[in-house]
Amino acid sequence: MAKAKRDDVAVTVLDKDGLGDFIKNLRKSGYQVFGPRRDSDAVIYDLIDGADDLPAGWGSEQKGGHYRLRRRDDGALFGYGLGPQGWKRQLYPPRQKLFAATRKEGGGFTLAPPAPPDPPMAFIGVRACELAAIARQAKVFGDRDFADPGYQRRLAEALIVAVQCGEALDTCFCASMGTGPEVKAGFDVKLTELIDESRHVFVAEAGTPRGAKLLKAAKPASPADIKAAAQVVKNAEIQQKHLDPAAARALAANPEHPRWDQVAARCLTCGNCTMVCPTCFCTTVEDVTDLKGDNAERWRKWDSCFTTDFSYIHGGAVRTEARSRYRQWITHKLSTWVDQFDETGCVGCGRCITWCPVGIDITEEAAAITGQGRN
Amino acid sequence: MSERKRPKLAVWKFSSCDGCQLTLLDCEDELLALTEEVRISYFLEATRKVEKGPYDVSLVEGSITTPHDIKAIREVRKQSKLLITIGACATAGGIQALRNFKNVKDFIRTVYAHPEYIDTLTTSTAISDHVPVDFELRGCPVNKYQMLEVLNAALNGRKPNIPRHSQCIECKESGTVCRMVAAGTACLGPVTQAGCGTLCPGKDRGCYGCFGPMETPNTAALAGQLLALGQTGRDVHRLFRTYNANADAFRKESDSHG
Amino acid sequence: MVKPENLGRIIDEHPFFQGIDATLRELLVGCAANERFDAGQFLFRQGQSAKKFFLIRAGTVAVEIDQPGRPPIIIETIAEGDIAGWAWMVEPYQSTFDARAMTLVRALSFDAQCLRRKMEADPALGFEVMRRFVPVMAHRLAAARLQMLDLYGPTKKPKPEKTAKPEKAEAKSKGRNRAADARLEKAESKKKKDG
Amino acid sequence: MNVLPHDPMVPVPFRIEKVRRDLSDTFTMEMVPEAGGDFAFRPGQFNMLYVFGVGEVPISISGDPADRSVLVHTTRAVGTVTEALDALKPGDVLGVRGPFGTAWPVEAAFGHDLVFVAGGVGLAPLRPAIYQAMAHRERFGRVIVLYGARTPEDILYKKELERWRGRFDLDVLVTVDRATGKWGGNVGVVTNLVARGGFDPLNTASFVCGPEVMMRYAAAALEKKGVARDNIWVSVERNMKCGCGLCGHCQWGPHFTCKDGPVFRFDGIADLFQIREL
Amino acid sequence: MADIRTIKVEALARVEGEGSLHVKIRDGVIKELHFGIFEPPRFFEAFLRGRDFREVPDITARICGICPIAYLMGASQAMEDILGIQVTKPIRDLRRLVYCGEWIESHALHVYMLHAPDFLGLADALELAKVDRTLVEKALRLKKIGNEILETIGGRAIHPVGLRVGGFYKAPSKRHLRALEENLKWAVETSVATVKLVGGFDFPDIQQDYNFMALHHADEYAIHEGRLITSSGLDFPVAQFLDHVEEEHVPWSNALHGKPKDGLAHHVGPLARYNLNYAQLGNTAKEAAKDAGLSPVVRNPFQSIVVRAVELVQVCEDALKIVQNYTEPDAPYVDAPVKAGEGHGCTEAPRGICYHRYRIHADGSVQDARIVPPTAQNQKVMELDLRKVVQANLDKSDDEIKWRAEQAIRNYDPCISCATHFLKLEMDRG
Repeated sequence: MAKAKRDDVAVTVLDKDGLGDFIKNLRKSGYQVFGPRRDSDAVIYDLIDGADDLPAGWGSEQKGGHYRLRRRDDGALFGYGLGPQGWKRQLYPPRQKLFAATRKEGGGFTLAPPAPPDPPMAFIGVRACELAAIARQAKVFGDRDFADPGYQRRLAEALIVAVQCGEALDTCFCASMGTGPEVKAGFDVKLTELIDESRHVFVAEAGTPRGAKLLKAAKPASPADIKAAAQVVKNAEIQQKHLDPAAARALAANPEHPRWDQVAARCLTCGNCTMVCPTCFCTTVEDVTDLKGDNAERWRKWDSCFTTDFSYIHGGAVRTEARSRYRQWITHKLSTWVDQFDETGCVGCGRCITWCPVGIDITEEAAAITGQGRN
Repeated sequence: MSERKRPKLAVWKFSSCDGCQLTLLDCEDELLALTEEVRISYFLEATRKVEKGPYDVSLVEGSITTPHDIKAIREVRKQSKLLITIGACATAGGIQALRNFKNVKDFIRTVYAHPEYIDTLTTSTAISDHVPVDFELRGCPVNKYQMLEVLNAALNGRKPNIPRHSQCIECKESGTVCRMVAAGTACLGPVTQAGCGTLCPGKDRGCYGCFGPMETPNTAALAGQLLALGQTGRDVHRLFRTYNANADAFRKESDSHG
Repeated sequence: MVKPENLGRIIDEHPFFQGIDATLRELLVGCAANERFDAGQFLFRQGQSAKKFFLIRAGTVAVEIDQPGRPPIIIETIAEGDIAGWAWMVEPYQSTFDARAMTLVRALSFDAQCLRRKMEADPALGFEVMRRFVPVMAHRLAAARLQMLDLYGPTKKPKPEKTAKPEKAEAKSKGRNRAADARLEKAESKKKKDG
Repeated sequence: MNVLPHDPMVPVPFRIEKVRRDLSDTFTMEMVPEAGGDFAFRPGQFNMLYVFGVGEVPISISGDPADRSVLVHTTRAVGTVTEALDALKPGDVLGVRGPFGTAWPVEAAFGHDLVFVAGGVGLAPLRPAIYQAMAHRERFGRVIVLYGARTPEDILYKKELERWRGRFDLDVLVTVDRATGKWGGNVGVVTNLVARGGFDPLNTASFVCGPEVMMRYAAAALEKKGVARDNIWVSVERNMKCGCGLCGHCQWGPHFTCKDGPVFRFDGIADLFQIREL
Repeated sequence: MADIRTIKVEALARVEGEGSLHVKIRDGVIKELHFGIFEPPRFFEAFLRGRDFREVPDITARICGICPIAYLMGASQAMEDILGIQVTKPIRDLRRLVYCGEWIESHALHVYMLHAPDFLGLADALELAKVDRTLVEKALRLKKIGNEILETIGGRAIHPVGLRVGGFYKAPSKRHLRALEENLKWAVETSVATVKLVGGFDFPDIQQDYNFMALHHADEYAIHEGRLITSSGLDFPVAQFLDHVEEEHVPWSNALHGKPKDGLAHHVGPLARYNLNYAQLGNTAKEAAKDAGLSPVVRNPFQSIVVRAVELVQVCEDALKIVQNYTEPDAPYVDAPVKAGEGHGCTEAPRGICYHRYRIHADGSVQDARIVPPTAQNQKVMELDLRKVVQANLDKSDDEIKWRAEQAIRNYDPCISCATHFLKLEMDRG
């Protein structure tokens, strides 16, 4: 029996043009709109002008150390799987100016805050695992004693349009990590792409008043639409990879496992996994000056625990060996992150598997070290 | 402008293509400002004016390939407070170090007229193989921003921001899609030091390693992956044997794919 | 000389012999004597036959090595509660260091020969003494190693950029190119002469 | 959304009032906020000190926590930034972010014997705690400072140690690795002093600061003496870029050394000390 | 007593690479004159053997940091010659554009920073900057525009990475090229002004009867393709280069002297191109030349600085046209299956023709390589010029003669690093 819905959880249906108008409206309201767009070899998250920039009919094949774009025959706009890098690029850019300092006449210096913030951003196509990643980083950058005001502001202003996955990649394990595939919270609007012989539409549900306002003019969804949308995500629950987050906590208790040496023999210590990981948050700082030395700036840059500089204390690096650097990364991600933030640092997006040039698989390594039987 | 004491800069050349010292002249926007901060005391490519040492900073381009070079670099070292090598020749022997892997006499058996006019060594080696070096700037050629950064840091007494990590990190920072993963392209990025500005992957080609080995290069693991991607042993051998062929890690890896 | 019963009390109070069996204690007392050293006096000297070991009751003892033409090097100082001298246990029973009283030192000395004889005759005593001595030696060894570590950090800065590379360069040069360079120079000078 | 906090990554200018050379490579600076005002901190905490254009380093605060009018830092020049700090003179300005990190639990040790074990410049981060303890001297049993340095020339705060040694209510034992000159004191590692110190191990709190190896052995010596792990505190050093848990560099097992430390209770981290390259 | 003067320039300044000059004068007569190149040999042709043909352009680029395009492109074209590849028009346009970039960069550098100070009696461009900072800033901007073209297409200015056999790894987008347009408009104006400026310099009155050799193309001022012609009347395809030019080894130089078999020392570079291809110059360049008082025939080597400036006008304008009319190619490069064979490539480096010949095996590995760079070919005429210049200035002080002689060498913008690479010479007594 159909019940009358409450106004603030309006579920609507947009067709492709409707989605185009939706994006156009966002741009009109002053948002920089980021969404999936096909670059030469991948679907990346970038500025988009409209729905035409979305990667219609592109899918991807992903496995360890392997990503290929594939044509889809259904023309889906959101059928590309996951982009190479998540939304931390936008929310926590690779380079951020922390301050500029200028020498004063007669000694001392003045500090100027960084440039005024950019316009707010809107993200189109945020997956469930990515929403989880954003929440994880938000906690790192604001949950405890010191917050990063830049991150907090960008996130507070960002308008998030989530998209439900209709299928899983071979590298996905969000179901294990409890972060997906269903989009449950943290969005302004949630889209589910429905494609069949007769139509290509998007069921759009508002998650916030801001989202509801954007959907005000849209056509309400029928109960059948809602049912179909709920069904879409079921297909994505079938996943190849598994990781037991509870068991993985034992990683920290196994610092001398022989597997560390085995993985170190394969690991390039290139840092790709940390760079593509949507929750990895480590940064370093760079001090720069002009030639005269009268003006100085300090920049914050993404960093990786795979570099030797990362653990440098005077005299030398603490983690000189590949084994200890890999161990630091995976142990922090799956084990000590829980000690720090009461949840795991892994959201199961599988990017570290795809973009590792030699295809090292976090789920396999965790299982091998914590003795979970799978290998 | 008052003639306050500016540090003296010298630029020296050994066996090379001149590209790295040209990089200094390619700093079009910064060159004049730079000369206000340093006094160019020896830089033959740019000026016939020559000032005597000692020099505060010496930039050294090129590799050691003749007996005369050995004497000359020692003299340069003696005259220089800070000796910075610029480029793959000076830090690893350069492309001309390919002779190190061959019997040079084989090169010569070919027709040429008067070998007795020429004085050369059988090897091309890095400056640091002969004298202590304070800082090595990588690249074939060096990146001009890195060159300015090193000079700037030397002038301002700070540590230069020159990362020693992989090129991959730079690719990811710039948002460049990984060629190796997304297109199966052979790429030395994971074992190569960052700093070029993501040139080759940005041009849809694999990194060919002109910045030399990164801090802890696992070349064996990368070579394994390259073979898995369909490269032959000879390809892998050649890939590691170019502008930094004589850098330890690359030399060893190329040797094991003879 | 202090009377044996007093020595027994001193032994009881000294941490080194804490909890020792009464019979064994009596055996020990038989080899013990109370001694006193003024500042500057030696408890034992390097190279001499190790006739005794000491339980320091008060004062400070410097364990040191003499060096000709320069002041002696103090390896460590030992004080109240510590043991001085273990060479009596190890053949050829010769002291390896000097032990010099830095202050007035009161100590209980044990006659090595007497003790060794009793230890051989009474394995229980032998074991008991060894059991107490080995940790002391182990601790002393560990402390000596720590001391060698330069634990509190170097006074001179370890210039990371500057020294790391030249060291490598030096090493490399010595190994390969420096030698090659020298050969070349030789060849060159020869060539000059020839020419 | 709540009000966004002040950006912890932006330093505050402080003017140097006084610089004193402690050792050939170690110096103590006193500084005040350029804009005026106080600086409050707890003993054991550190600041990130920024030298214009050169960079930033974490340095423990070494002054008296009761005196909020001046900020005191003792630094050893071992790298680019600390050397640049060394080159600063009275009147120069540097940037300060902080205070960051956990503190020596001086008040929690009330009613106990209090044993400070310091090695090298590790005495600097302990000094505020010693000041605080002496300000509440009556609340403790015995208060003992055990200090080890490389040579007599490397003894930090020499005059102050002499002064303390002259007090009846404070025991100061100093040892050096290598005796030089007219040194007539102890020779040997600082851990040897632990065995000698006359304190009640069952009722002692101990604060240990120095190089990590020294702390490991000092803690072992304290334990051997009978001090329980949960009565020992150590101060740990790791690479730090932000000082406030945002940059990730200082992670040590489950801890952010900058905000869960630098002062850790030994029972919580004893196992981590045993893991190589952690 | 005989009056013996020895004039030595131990290390030439403001040229690329390392060269020296040795003149011995006895009783007012030049007894010996050697322009030596002591840049050590680097054995490029030797170690190219066995490399994959695709690697050759990048490797040979390392011969010279100032004109890497001459090597990248010459080598690529030689390989294309073997494989039978014809590049498409958009690729050809991009090639000419990137070469224009190299010319702009190299010519601006030479005209303002290396050569002009000679005419102004200054040691270098930095002294010039003290006299006229704006001028040097303009020169640097001009140079930078050349580099920007190289960077846009090739990734970086020195040893660009974007070029390959068959074309490019990735073609730049229209938007990227358009971004160069405004600067190039400025560059055309500035280079016209440059012609005017350097046309006003004082030139020693020396006329030489050179045998010029240059690439020639009927429809354009030849840069990256054409036939070879000489003022002595030869006209032949690049494949016949070695039939007409041979190399000679002299004791005072690490570089081979290239010399035509017909016996006339040939001269390559701006003067040769200008004299042989004047008809192909655009109107702007022709007018600029005319305004500066240049006739269509220039035989004074010191006026090469003006000719270089005229060429700057030409390439800035050419570059601007290409940028304005660019269409993105469907594919950035043309591919073809590997086969064994021999191929030739020849382009006009900023300082003259640079010739390549390769033979490759069926598996694509190099069997044999031969490269003849411009400076090697000019060594002979440089010595002829020097004799004349020194003879004409014998009454001057040694320093003055030295300066004049250096200037005469700089007329050629010698690229000495290039000049030595091809020696396959024995190291002495191993």
